[in-house]
Amino acid sequence: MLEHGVDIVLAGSIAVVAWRVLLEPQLFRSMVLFIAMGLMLSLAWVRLAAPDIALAEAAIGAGLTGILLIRAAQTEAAQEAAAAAREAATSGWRRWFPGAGRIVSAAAALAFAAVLLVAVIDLPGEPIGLTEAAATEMEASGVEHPVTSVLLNFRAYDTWLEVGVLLLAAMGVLAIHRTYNLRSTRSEEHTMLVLTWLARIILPLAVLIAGYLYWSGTHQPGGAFQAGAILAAALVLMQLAGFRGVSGLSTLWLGAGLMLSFAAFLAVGFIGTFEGEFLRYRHATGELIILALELTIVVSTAVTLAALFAGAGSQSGDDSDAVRARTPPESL
Amino acid sequence: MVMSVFLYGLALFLILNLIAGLVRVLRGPTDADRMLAAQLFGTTGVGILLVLAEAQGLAALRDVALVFALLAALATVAFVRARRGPGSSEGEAGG
Amino acid sequence: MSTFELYAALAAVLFAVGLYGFFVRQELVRKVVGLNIIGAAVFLLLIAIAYRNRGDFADPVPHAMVLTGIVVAVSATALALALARRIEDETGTRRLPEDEESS
Amino acid sequence: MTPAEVIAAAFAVTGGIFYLAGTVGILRFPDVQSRLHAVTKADNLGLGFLAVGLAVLAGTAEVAAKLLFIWFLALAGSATACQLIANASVDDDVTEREQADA
Repeated sequence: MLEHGVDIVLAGSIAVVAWRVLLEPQLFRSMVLFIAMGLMLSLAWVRLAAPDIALAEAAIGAGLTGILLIRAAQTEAAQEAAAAAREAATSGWRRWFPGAGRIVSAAAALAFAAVLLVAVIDLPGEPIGLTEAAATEMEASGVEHPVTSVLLNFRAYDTWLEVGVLLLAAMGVLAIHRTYNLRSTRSEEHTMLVLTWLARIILPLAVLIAGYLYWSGTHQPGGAFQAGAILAAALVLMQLAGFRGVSGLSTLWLGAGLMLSFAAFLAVGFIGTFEGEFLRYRHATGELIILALELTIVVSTAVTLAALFAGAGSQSGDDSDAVRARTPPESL
Repeated sequence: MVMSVFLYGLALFLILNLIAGLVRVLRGPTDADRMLAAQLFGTTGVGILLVLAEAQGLAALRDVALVFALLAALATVAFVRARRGPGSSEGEAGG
Repeated sequence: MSTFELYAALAAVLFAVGLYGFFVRQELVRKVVGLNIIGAAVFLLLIAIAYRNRGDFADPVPHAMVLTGIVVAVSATALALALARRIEDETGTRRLPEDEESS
Repeated sequence: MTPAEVIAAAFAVTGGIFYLAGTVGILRFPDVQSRLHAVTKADNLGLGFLAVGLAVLAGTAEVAAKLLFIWFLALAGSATACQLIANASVDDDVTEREQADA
């Protein structure tokens, strides 16, 4: 009974918060609400018996996405009022049909939602998922946790391409910055003692917890991506605390970190072709291969996400200099 | 049985606390207030996860709480570091 | 209303909200947030279906897909924000040129 | 209910009360500096009591150690975050005064 109450309150508040996130006139407020929504979503994953997803949401949704958005919101705070005013003003065809764009957009959005609902209602009565298949095949995968066996064995293809997407995103950010490494990105000049303290505590603990999640991923929720995301968050914290972090890496090491996992999947895949199929390893050495691949995923995810953050968060030079000049020295 | 009802009740109570905290995000008045509310969500979220771990019998949820507790401060750190110097909240005191 | 139906309905609502925001808001950062909400809706639907199809454990295939999706979503978000920042630096606006002309 | 469960429930309820106090604090206190107390004191104590209660309920040393570790992490994070927010809000105040003088 109360169990259901938890679900209803959670679902209702997520919907309301999402609405406010999008319609909030002030960007910063909207971003904090978005972070709150991420937290509520991870509670929803918990209620839907998906601890793996909750872990990923905790590390990525609450950690990295929040940081990215907070940065984006703040650097633009000054232009906020002007932008809001311009958004309200209408011209062109919008002057003749006030609100027409909104009505069309709302209609389209509702139509999509309706189609989605119809599809859900139309689902066959009997569950037709792959739970059974995964359960019977898991023995052969080399690991005892179903999600890991899907991720790194049955559908390793998907995971390989995902790692490829990460690599592409990192290349994109580097291209946008017209650079081969992140050494030109802004590093925090004056250090804050508390922050140094926090970084010194969190870095070793993050390594410990990431190692734990990596290792336990073979038999319980956890795994390489979550571990990598936690390490990435720790690297970002280092950067924020004034250490060099990932932007201290040379082009060679950055590139190696970014490409490691993609290359490892490729290599394992080709070795697999000698046994008949690309990326197929359903035999005794499965666990070893999976652990090795996961280790490369940890490294590549950590480096890539931290690099994406450093790249996306950096400001155009003269602007940040002005900010620094105005910031008073810390009194601790 | 009694314990299960108690735990779900506690989880619901904590979720309502979290929702009440959202009011502070909307009201502000300064960005620091909003960030403070976000910090509150972190602590409350960890509590909810721990209670649900017990209620649903899912030990893995404690790991989720662990990760949340580890990374809860990061958004705040980013906030303090990215501020456009002092006075970033001017013009919205009525929030 | 079962747990599955509740969260599937929430997914539909989130999808509509995200899509509407994506259409209506002109600032690029807002569009990125709208896309993130649409993504969350899709993830929610997949996980709800996995929950419906559970046996001894929830269907691991949607779980793996969503896990992949979350990581892809964050990297896409970072790339999009970097692009938005670059557009702002080059043109001095946080919208797309065509939106800028019409408003 | 077994005696252990009663003790656990008592701790958990105490934790819940502290959480409630924290929420009331953040909603009702007049400015940032006083609202900081709601987060740093009330909520962290709430989490502490909750953790002790749940540790009693779980009854194993492993779980208890993990819960205490989580509490320690939350304390470290929230103490740092609140100090940073406090600094930021002091900066805001200084600017306001400067603007008033000018």
